[in-house]
Amino acid sequence: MHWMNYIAPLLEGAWVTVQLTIISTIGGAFFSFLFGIGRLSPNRTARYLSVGFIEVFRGTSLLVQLFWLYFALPLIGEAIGINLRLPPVAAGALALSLNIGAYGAEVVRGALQAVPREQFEVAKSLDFTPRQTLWRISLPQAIPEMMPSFGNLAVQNLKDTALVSLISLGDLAFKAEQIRNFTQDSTTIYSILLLMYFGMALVLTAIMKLLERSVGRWRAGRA
Amino acid sequence: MLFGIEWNTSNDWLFAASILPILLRGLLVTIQATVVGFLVAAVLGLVLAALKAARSPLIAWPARALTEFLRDTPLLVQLFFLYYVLPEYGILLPAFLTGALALGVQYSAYMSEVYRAGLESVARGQTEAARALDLSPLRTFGVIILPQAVPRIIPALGNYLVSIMKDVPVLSVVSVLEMLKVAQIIGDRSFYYVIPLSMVGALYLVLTLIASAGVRYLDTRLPKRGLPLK
Amino acid sequence: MNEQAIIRFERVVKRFGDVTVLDELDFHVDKGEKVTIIGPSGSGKSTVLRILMTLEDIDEGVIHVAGKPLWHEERNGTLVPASEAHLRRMRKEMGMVFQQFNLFPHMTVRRNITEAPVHVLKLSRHEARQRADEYLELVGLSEHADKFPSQLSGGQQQRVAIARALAMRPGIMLFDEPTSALDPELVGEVLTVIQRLAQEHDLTMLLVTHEMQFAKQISDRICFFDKGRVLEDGPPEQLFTEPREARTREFLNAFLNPA
Amino acid sequence: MNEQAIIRFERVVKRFGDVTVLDELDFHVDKGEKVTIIGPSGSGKSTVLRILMTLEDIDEGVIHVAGKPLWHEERNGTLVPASEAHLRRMRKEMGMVFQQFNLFPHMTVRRNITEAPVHVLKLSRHEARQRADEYLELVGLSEHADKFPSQLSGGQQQRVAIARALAMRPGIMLFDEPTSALDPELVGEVLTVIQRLAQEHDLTMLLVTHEMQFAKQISDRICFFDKGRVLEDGPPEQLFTEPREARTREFLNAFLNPA
Amino acid sequence: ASLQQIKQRGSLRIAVANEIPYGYMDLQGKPQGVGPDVARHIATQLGIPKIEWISTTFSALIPGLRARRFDMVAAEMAILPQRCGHVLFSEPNSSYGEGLLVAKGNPKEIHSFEHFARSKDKVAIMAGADQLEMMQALDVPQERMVTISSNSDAISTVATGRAAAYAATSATIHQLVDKDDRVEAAAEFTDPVINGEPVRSWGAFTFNLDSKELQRAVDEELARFKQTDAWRQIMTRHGFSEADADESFNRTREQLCAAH
Ligand SMILES: Nc1ncnc2c1ncn2[C@@H]1O[C@H](COP(=O)(O)OP(=O)(O)OP(=O)(O)O)[C@@H](O)[C@H]1O
Ligand SMILES: Nc1ncnc2c1ncn2[C@@H]1O[C@H](COP(=O)(O)OP(=O)(O)OP(=O)(O)O)[C@@H](O)[C@H]1O
Ligand SMILES: [Mg+2]
Ligand SMILES: [Mg+2]
Repeated sequence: MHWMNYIAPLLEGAWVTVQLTIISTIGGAFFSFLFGIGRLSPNRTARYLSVGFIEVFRGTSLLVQLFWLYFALPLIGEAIGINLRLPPVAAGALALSLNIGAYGAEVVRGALQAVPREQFEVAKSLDFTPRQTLWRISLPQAIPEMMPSFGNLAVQNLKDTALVSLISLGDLAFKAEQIRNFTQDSTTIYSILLLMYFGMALVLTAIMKLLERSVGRWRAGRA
Repeated sequence: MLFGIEWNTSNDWLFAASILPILLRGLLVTIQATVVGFLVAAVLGLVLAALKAARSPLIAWPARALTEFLRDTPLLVQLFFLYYVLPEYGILLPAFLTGALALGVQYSAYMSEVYRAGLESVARGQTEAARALDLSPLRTFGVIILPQAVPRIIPALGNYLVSIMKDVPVLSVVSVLEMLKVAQIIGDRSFYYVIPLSMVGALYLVLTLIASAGVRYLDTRLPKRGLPLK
Repeated sequence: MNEQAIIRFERVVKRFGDVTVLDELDFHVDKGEKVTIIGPSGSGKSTVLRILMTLEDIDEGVIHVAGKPLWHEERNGTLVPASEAHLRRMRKEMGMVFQQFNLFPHMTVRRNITEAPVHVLKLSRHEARQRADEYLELVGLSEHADKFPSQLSGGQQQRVAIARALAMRPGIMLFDEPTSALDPELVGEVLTVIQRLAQEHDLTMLLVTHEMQFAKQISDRICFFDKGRVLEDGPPEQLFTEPREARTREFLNAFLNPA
Repeated sequence: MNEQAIIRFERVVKRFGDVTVLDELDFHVDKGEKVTIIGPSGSGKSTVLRILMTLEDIDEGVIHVAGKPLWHEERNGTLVPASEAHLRRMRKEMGMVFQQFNLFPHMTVRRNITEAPVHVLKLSRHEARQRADEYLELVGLSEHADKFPSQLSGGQQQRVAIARALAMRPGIMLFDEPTSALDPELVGEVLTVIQRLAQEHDLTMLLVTHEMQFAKQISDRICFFDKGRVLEDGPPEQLFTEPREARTREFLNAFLNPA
Repeated sequence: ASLQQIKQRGSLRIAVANEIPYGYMDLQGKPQGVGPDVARHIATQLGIPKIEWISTTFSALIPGLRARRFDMVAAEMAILPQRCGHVLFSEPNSSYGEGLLVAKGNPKEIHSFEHFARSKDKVAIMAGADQLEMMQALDVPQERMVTISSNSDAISTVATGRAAAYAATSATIHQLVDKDDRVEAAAEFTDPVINGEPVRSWGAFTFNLDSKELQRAVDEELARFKQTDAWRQIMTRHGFSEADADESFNRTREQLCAAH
C-alpha cells in the first residue's frame, strides 16, 4: 500500500518531534521555576523582570515569537555585533520553552502561594534561612500541586512543536508537508499525522501521570 | 506597497510608521478570525458538552474520545486537514472560513469542558430542590441551572477568546492575510524583517493585555449568584 | 399494620454500592400525623425522606403514598417500575425542606415561591403572587419579598424555603434537619414556624431533627432509626422517658449529656 | 523586677491596625521557670509567644531574652532595630510548638526532626539522626520514625512537633495551646510528654493552655492575661483558689462551668 | 562565511524552497532539481566535500540568507533589481518563462496573466515569489490574488476553485500538471508583457551580501559547467526546453540587476 512508503520518513520526523518535546518541556520547566519563583522574590528587580517575561510570552503569539527568534534576532545580533544566529533546533526549542515556561511560571507561583503560611512560620521558628525554606519546605510541597497543570502544559507543548515545521525544522509536520508536496495525497497523510500526534499525546499524558504519582508519594497516606 | 499603501524606508521610525496602517489591516483580519473562530467554538463546544452528558454511552463515549482527540492534536495539522482534505470531498470553503473553522474545532474541545464544569459547579442541591418542586427537566435546566452557570462560564470562555486570538497567526500558513502574514509579506518585499515582526509582537501584547483586562472586568461585574430573575 | 397510613414502606431495601442503607425497612405514617425520626448519623434518616421525594430510587420492596405505589405503577394488574409521569404525579403530594435551604440564589424571594406554582400548577401570575404573599405572611417575611436569598439570614432563608414548599399545597411535608445548618440564635424562629404549621394545619409531617425538646412538643410519634431499620417507636413521652431498647437509651443519653 | 529573668517584656506595645493587642505589657519569666498564660480569647496570649519567636514585630517597648535585647541590637552604645542576623541568633534560644502541629508533610518523621539540626546547626547526618532518635524515644514514637505525618494521629503528630523543637536544644520552649486541636482522647498523651519535660529538664517553659488542671500541676506560676496586659499572676494554688481580681474569678468560673 | 571558512568547516549549507523542478527534496529526503544538481557539481569542483541541505519555504530564503542561516540558495531565484541590493546573485544558471495552471478543460478560458486585470477571477501566487510584482505591474488588484505558501498547495487551490488559476513559471506548471489530472497547463499561453517586453526570468544561485568571494568562485565554476553536455542534460531532465537553456546565456547579472 502507498501509505507504507510514508511511514519511514514520518517516523524520522516523529523522532525529531519527540526530541524537541523533551528538550522544550525540560527547558519550559526550568523557566517556569525561574520566573515563577522570581515573581515572588522580595527583590524588586527580579520580580519586575519575571512579570515582564511572563506577560510578554503569554501575551504574544507563539508563532510570532518563533519567527522573531528565527528571523529577527540574528539581524539584531548582527547590528550589535553578536552572533545570535541560533540553529533552527535551538530557536525552536527556545521559543517553545519560553512560551510554555511563561504559562508554567503562573502555575509555579500559584502552587507556592498555596503552601500554608504556617509552614513558613515553623521554618522560621526552626531558624531556616529564606532560601532553605524555599528549597526544603515550600517547593517540595508545591511541586505535587503543580503536576496536573504541568501535564496539560506538556501536551500543549507537544502540539506546539508542529509550528517549528514553519521554520524548516524536519519535525513530523514538516516531513508530512514534504511528502504531500511530492504525492498530493492529502487525506492519507494528514490522517496518519493526526493519529501519530494523538498517540504521542496519550503516551506523554501517561508519563506525566506516572511522574505525578512519584513526586506526590508522601501524599498517599493523606486522609 | 500593500493594500495600496506605500512604505517609507528612509529610516526605521518612518518605516515603522508607514507600515502601521498596513499591519492594522492585518489586525482587522486577525480580529475577524478570532470572533468567527470563537463563535464556532462556542456552538460546537455546547454540542459536544451536550453529547458528553448524554445518558447513552453510545453517544457519550465517542463524544468524549473526540474531545480528547481534538485537544491532543495540533491546530496546524487540523488546519491542514480541513484545508486540503475537505475539498477532496466537495466541501469548499474560502481560506478564511477554513481557518476560523479549524480554530473553532480545536477550541470546541476546550469549551465543552468549560460548559461541563460550569454546569456541574451549580450545586446538586439546586437540582434536587427543583425536582422536589416538580419543575420539568427543561425548565430546571433553563431557569435554575443555566442562569447560575453562565457567570461562571463566561470568564472562562473569555480566556479562551484571548487564546484563540494568539493562535490566529497559524492561519497564515493557508495564506489568510492576518497580521503575521502581512508582516511577512512586508518583509519579503522590503527585506526588512525585524521591524514588522517586532511590531506584530507589540500589537499582540497590547491586544491581549486589553482583552485580559476586559475579561477580568467582566468577571468582577457578573453577579456571582447567577443572572437575577425577579 | 395500619391501613389508614398515608405513607407506608414495606420491606424496603436501599443500597449504595456495597452498603445497605435501608435494610428491609417497614415504616408508616398516618394521615395528619406528625412523626419525628431520630437516630445516629448514617442510620438512613435522610435517605427515607429522599426516597419519598423520589431523589433516590429503591432496590427492593414497595412504598405506598396516599394509597398508590410510589416507585411502581399498576399496569394490567401487575406492578411495573414507575414512569417519570407517574413520579411527577406522586411528587405533587409532597413538599420538602432541606437542611441547606437550597433556595434559588438568582431569584428574588417571591420568585422563588411563585416559580413552581406558575409553571407546574399553571396558576396565573396573579394567583401565584397572592399565594406567595399569603405564605410569606405565614412565615413572617412579607417585607422581604423582593430581596435575594443572599440578603437574608440563614433563619429567614429557611423560612422562605418552607413557604416555597407550602405554596405547592402538598398534603405531606418532609423536613430534613431544617435547623442544623443554622447558628444557634436563629434556630428558634424556624422551629416556631414549623410548630405553628403543626398546630394550625392538618398536614401530615415527617421530620428529621436533633432538637429533642422540640420533637417532644410537636410529635405524635417518634421513630428511632438504627442501621436502616426502625428500632423503636412510640409517643414522645414514652420514648424519651422509658425507652424499651438499650440502644435507644444509649443514644438519648449521649445526646442529652454530650461527652 | 527580677534581674534574673531570662525573658523580660518592658512596656511592650503591639498593634494590628487600630487594635492594640499588647498594651504596655510588662512581663517576665525566670530561668528554668515554668509559666502558664491563661486568659480570654483575643487577650494577646498567642501574640506574646509569636513576638518572642520573632513571627511578629513590636511597635514600642523592649524585650530582653537571655540578657540581650530581642528586637534591638546595641551598636555604639545605642539600641537600633535588630538585623536579620541578630534575629537568627536570638531565635536559636527558643523552640516553639504550635496549635496546628505544622509538621512538614512531605518529610518522614525522622527527617522532620533532623532537617533543621543538619541545615541550621550544621550537625552531621549521623549526629542529627542520633539526636532525632533520642527525642523520638523521649516522646515515645521510636517505632514511627519512617512514617509520614499523615500516617499519624493528631496526638502523635504533636509529639513529633515537640521532638522537632527540642532537637534544636533551645533553652526556652514555647507552647501555644498544644492540645486544643486534638480530639479529647488524644490530649492526655501530649500532656504527659510536656509534663515529663517540665519535670526532667531544666528548660524554661512558657505555655498557653486551657487545660487548667494540667496547668496547675506543672506551673511554677500562672499569668492571667486580659486585654493585652497581665492582670494578675501568682502560684497556681493561689490564683486558682483565691484570685484577687473579679475579672479572673469570672473567667475561671466561666471556664470551669461552661454555659 | 568566507570560502576559506566554508572549506575549513568542510560543508556548504544550501537552501532549497521545495519547488519542483528548481530545488526540492524527494521522499527519501534527497535534494533534487536544477539548482541542487548544478550546485552539487560546483561544490565538488570547489573541493567542498559535503553539502548540508536545508529545505524551507520560498519566503524564508532571503531572510534566511540575511540571518546567515545558510551560505547559498539553490532555488533558481530570479535575478531582480530590487533583490540585488539585499543579496548577491551568481550569473544566471537557467532561464524560464511563465505559465498558468488551470482546471481541466480550462473552463474560464484563461490564456494570460492579463486576464486577471480584466475579469473578476482570482489568481493564486506563491508568497514571496515574483509573480506578485508582475500582477501588480499588470494592474491586477490585490483582492484578486490568493497567496499560497508553497507549490504543493497549488493543485488543490486550483482544482477546488479557490482560485481560477495558479501563476508560476512554466517549468513549475509542467511538473504540477503531471501530479493530478484535475488540472492542466493553460494552452496557447502568452507571456505577460511588461514595459513593452515579454517577461522572462533568469534564475541564479543566491548568497549573502558579504559572500563576494564565494559568489566569484561559483561564477567561475558555473561558467565552465554550462559549456558541458552534463549541464544541458540536467536542464532537459527537469523539463527545461533547449530554448530555455540557450536563453540563459543571453543576459548577464549586471544587465538584470540594472534593469528598469
Ligand atoms: N449518594 C450516596 N452515595 C453513597 N453513599 C451514600 C449516599 N447518600 C448517603 N449515603 C450513605 O448512606 C448512609 C445513610 O445516609 P443518610 O444520609 O440517610 O444518613 P442520616 O441518618 O441522614 O445521617 P445524618 O444524621 O448524618 O444526616 C450513610 O452511610 C451515607 O454515607
Ligand atoms: N495578623 C493579625 N492581623 C490582625 N489582627 C490580629 C492578627 N493576629 C492577631 N490579631 C488580633 O490580635 C488579638 C490578639 O490575638 P491573639 O491570637 O494573641 O489572642 P489569644 O489570646 O491567643 O486568643 P485565643 O485564645 O483565641 O488564641 C485578637 O483580637 C486578634 O484578632
Ligand atoms: Mg441526614
Ligand atoms: Mg491564641
